[in-house]
Amino acid sequence: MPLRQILILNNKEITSGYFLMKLSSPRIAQNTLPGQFLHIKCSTNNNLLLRRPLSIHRVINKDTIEILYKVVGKGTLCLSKKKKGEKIDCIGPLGNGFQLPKTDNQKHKTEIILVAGGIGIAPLIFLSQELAKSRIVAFLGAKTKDEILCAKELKNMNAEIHVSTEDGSLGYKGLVSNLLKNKLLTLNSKLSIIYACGPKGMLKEIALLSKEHQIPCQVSFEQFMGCGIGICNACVIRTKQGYKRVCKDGPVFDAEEIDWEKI
Amino acid sequence: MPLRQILILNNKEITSGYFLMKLSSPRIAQNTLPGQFLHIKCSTNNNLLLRRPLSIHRVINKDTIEILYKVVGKGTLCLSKKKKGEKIDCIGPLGNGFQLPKTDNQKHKTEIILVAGGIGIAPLIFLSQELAKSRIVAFLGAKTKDEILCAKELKNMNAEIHVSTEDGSLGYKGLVSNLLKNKLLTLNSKLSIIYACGPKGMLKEIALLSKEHQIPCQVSFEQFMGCGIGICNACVIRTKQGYKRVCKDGPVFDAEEIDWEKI
Amino acid sequence: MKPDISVKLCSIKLQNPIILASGTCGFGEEIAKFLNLNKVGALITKTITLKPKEGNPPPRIAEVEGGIINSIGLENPGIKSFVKDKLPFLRKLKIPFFVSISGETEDEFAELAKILDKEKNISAIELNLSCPNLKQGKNLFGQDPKITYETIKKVKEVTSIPIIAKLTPQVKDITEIALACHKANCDIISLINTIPAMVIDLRTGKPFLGGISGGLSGPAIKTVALKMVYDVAKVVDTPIIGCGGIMNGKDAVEFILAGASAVSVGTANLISPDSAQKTTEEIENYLIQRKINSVKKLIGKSLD
Amino acid sequence: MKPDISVKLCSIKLQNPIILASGTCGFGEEIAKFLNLNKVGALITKTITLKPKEGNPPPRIAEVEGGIINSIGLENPGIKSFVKDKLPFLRKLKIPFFVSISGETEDEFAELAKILDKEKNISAIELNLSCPNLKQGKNLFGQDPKITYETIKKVKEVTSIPIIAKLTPQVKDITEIALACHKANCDIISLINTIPAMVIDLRTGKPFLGGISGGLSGPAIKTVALKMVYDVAKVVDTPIIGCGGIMNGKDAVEFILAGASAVSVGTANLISPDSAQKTTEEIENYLIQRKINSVKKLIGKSLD
Ligand SMILES: Cc1cc2nc3c(=O)[nH]c(=O)nc-3n(C[C@H](O)[C@H](O)[C@H](O)COP(=O)(O)OP(=O)(O)OC[C@H]3O[C@@H](n4cnc5c(N)ncnc54)[C@H](O)[C@@H]3O)c2cc1C
Ligand SMILES: Cc1cc2nc3c(=O)[nH]c(=O)nc-3n(C[C@H](O)[C@H](O)[C@H](O)COP(=O)(O)OP(=O)(O)OC[C@H]3O[C@@H](n4cnc5c(N)ncnc54)[C@H](O)[C@@H]3O)c2cc1C
Ligand SMILES: Cc1cc2nc3c(=O)[nH]c(=O)nc-3n(C[C@H](O)[C@H](O)[C@H](O)COP(=O)(O)O)c2cc1C
Ligand SMILES: Cc1cc2nc3c(=O)[nH]c(=O)nc-3n(C[C@H](O)[C@H](O)[C@H](O)COP(=O)(O)O)c2cc1C
Ligand code: FES
Ligand code: FES
Repeated sequence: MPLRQILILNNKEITSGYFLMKLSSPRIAQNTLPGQFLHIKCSTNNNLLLRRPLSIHRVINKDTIEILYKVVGKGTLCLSKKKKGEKIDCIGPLGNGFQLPKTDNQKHKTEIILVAGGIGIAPLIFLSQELAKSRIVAFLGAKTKDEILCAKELKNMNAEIHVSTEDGSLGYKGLVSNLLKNKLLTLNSKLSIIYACGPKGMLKEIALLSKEHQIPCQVSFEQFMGCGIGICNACVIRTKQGYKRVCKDGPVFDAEEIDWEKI
Repeated sequence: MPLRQILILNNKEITSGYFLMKLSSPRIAQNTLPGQFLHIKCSTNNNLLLRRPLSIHRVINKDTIEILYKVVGKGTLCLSKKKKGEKIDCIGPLGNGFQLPKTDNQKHKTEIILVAGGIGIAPLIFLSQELAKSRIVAFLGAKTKDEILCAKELKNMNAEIHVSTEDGSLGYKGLVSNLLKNKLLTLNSKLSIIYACGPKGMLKEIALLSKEHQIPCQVSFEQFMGCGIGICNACVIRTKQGYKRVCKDGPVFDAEEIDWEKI
Repeated sequence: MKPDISVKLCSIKLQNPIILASGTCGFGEEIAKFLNLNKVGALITKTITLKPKEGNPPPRIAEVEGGIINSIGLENPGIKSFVKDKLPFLRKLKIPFFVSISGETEDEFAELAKILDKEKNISAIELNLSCPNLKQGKNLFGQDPKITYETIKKVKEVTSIPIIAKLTPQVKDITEIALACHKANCDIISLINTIPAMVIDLRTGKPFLGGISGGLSGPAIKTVALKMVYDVAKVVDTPIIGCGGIMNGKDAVEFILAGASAVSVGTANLISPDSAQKTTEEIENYLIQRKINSVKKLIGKSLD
Repeated sequence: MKPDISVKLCSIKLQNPIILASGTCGFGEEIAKFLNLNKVGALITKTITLKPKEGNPPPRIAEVEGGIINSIGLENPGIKSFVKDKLPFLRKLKIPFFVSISGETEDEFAELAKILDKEKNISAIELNLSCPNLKQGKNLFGQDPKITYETIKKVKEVTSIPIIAKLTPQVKDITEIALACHKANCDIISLINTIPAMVIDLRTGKPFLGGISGGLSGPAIKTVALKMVYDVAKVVDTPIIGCGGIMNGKDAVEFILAGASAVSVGTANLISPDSAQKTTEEIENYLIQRKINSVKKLIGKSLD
């Protein structure tokens, strides 16, 4: 898999601090799975040596993909300043991605429960695209209503949407895991599957709920990375079989695999 | 003396690799002497920590000065990319500057011999401005004719001009010190004074000639600097009284002071 | 005309001076998807210990001015699994590969070397001497000339595979250690490993890394490493692998001028897994520009 | 409400934790034109020796990734001229100033201290232990715990002025040296000095600096210095002056959290002679933002 200088087609701020970047890359667009990520060199400055992992947010067509990112530090700040027409050095797609129901029939029968904490929504849109055949119930949590992203896109895909905000400015007031907890009592499908992405604390709560309700659950982790391709062992998290690499063995893991006690 | 963020009024390439930058600073324009320099922070990048010394090239009016510089490395490259309207962090004017004939009468009587090697011309234009009352004979040397700078300005000040190029593309073919040597045999004024600026090898030759002809000679040195204000002792050159600081005790020295053997 | 960029490390011939440094290319398999391994000079495996090691708690990497700090903690599957699962891939490569090992005692180093001695195709064994000697409290093997000497001696007794001593910069005087290597007939000296360093997370007020401190690598350490290579090259004629902050061909040439016969690149691999290839091309271009027909002519030239 | 940013170093009260590091503020006179010295915590003079020293041949400074390398070579006018020409200016300051000294033998350190003991207003004497001990070949004073101990002892015998030991990072184990300082009743420990480093000029293929090698300072060494401060703070309760790559308030706070009671800034002064002032303001702002009423509360907090 070669490294590529990838053309930026667009890079716009969609809400304060959140950017949507459109990239032109047939290679990536045609060879990526939901849950995979790009490892991006945000700057050539030596105080920003390492790449930054960002999920494939959407595959727009066979040439074009999108990433959705929040500016949290130097790397994402540099990225936010890139202009249309510039190129960026990306490795990827990397990582294992979510495991999807295999057959159309299974997809049809399965109820997909998406849980996104903040920017955790990023990979779940691509996932929803691939699961268009399924019934999707999406739980979107954020600090405040401005940070509830992609509700429109999900609605267009006929998803049922539940929103929570910590400040109560939209939907349920509180954590998205609590919202899910309440709803799980009423939802009642034998063929559910949970896909979750967000902060570690949230994932842990979701994992507990999934265990309690015996719903299979896949979680996508964030971890500060070195190489992104499995050579340096910088990005590990604790699983029941010891440390595993988020970049290569993940970023998506079965919730059951994770040693939640030690995280 | 406070540090100042100084406004760039203009920054243009006058010939390949040589830039003229106009700066707005009444404080500097009204308080500087020929031979003094500014110590300029060319970038905030940590691979370019140190400032770069650049001579005051011209005082245009009581608010405006110019620097003239050649792009030779990272610092001058960064500088060359600055745009009109940006500000740069400059300390200065620094250093001692050339010693001028004291009275108008002396100025009138003195024949000024300027010797510039390449970009060494930079401080000599400001010097010529101040010596407008004197007869000026300028010797300009460079590798090739495109690098002979400021001949027009000197002509406008009624200077007599002699040019040498190493490749013979203009004027005398060879080193400017050789050109001077030839001319000194014919020049014959009791009240001459030589002001020279250029590479060390050239200055040494000029110093020898001045001694031979018993003409007072002041030379302006380049040395890679740390602080530029006399605190670190990074910028020393060998004088007959031991090391002296180019930034504080110089950059202009009496040719006699220098220990030419050890340079 | 293309210049000759091949070099020799004792009896080992490398097609070019660029080696992938230990811990920054795994055991070759993953990086092979991004880099044609058969085009690099050599590869050094991640350090192997007798028993599997799980390493330090995350976060294991921090990005700092001009470098990174890692506290991987020698995570590795242990020698048994290495021989079974990792060696077969390495054996198929057309380039020399060196196996890095680390023990808790001198005897453990020898034990590891003995196991590797039975395996085919290993071009050299690199002793990672930047690890604590459990018999000597918190001292590292490579911090004491005597222990360095004895460790190498013991290893050389049990194997005829060439031995590389990889030195730690955290010493009083690197030349003392290099002389001990020389005296022990060490075949190659590799330097430097990372410099101990740490980061405090201002949001929490606590050390950022799970392992509290780690090792600094990358551009920030280049000039420190260069000085050590230069100093060592002055006192011993053992071939040197220079390492520390080499990000491009110019950096590599600096180390070669300082006395290194080859160089290893670490951090650069993490940033761009194909950086070895670019670095090699840049060395070639440097030679072409200067009309130098062989890189060997540059080795140690700054010392003349 | 403004937070309290004053700190104490043994008996010495500083109005703020920012000290100008030795060799980067001369003897105060030149920098005073750019910085109100009465607003800094303290000033440490350039290192003084018994005889005048002319220093190394130029070039004496190189700019590298994240730092600079200097090989000034302790150029200084000697103690006699210092007392006569430089002390009078320093005495007029309203802030504490520390005089840095360096000898070629332990006795020379004591001799220098004895001379300074007779002078008024010197708040502390800093022993620059990063210089070669001529009786011990090329070893530096600060590389050996015994010599460090004895040097401090001898100095303390001849003066009652508080003593600062300034340590070199070029050691096996900095805590060993710090413990020796502690045992010798050293009043304050200052660390780190520059890290030995070099640059090769690719145009000539030779070392760039006139002194061949020099000392690396600036951002590149910050995380290395921080680790040493943290390690030392764990083993001794002697007040620490943290130093190395401090360019702004955040850097300073990291050192304070790691255990430093005050910090000294070096390279930053060369770049902008008024940087101490900005750094002080940034510390103040940090405290205000976090609603911490005294900088003293941060000292060593990362060790808890
Ligand atoms: C597989 C994967 C997919 C991801 N997908 C997305 C996505 O689609 N969209 C998105 O917005 N984000 C995504 N992220 C998160 C994203 O990678 C980070 O937000 C990004 O790397 C932050 O980089 P930065 O330079 O902006 O911030 P940094 O400045 O690197 O700060 C980020 C964090 O790094 C830590 N850190 C690193 N070094 C230090 C140090 N020296 N001292 C203290 N703290 C340090 C801190 O915790 C800090 O908060 C993903 C992460 C992973 C692992
Ligand atoms: C008083 C004074 C006045 C001056 N006035 C002018 C003027 O008016 N106009 C003008 O054009 N120039 C002037 N100069 C020269 C100017 O300061 C330099 O050309 C400039 O600083 C170069 O900076 P740079 O970053 O572009 O080049 P750099 O990249 O710094 O390279 C410049 C030189 O620095 C040396 N160097 C520094 N660090 C290293 C290293 N790590 N390894 C190898 N080599 C290194 C090399 O010799 C190199 O060639 C003046 C100099 C002085 C002292
Ligand atoms: C993530 C990482 C892991 C490393 N692991 C090892 C190791 O297992 N054994 C070893 O001898 N050196 C190890 N090193 C040190 C490198 O081999 C190299 O000596 C050091 O990083 C300096 O080179 P660089 O600046 O090019 O990275 C590691 C370095 C990094 C960055
Ligand atoms: C130009 C220069 C000269 C120095 N001279 C001395 C000195 O005379 N005595 C001393 O103890 N330290 C000296 N140092 C070291 C500094 O005091 C300081 O310990 C070191 O630079 C690390 O701090 P920094 O990264 O903030 O510069 C010097 C440093 C520089 C850059
Ligand atoms: S980041 Fe290197 S192994 Fe995952
Ligand atoms: S550059 Fe610091 S004294 Fe001249």
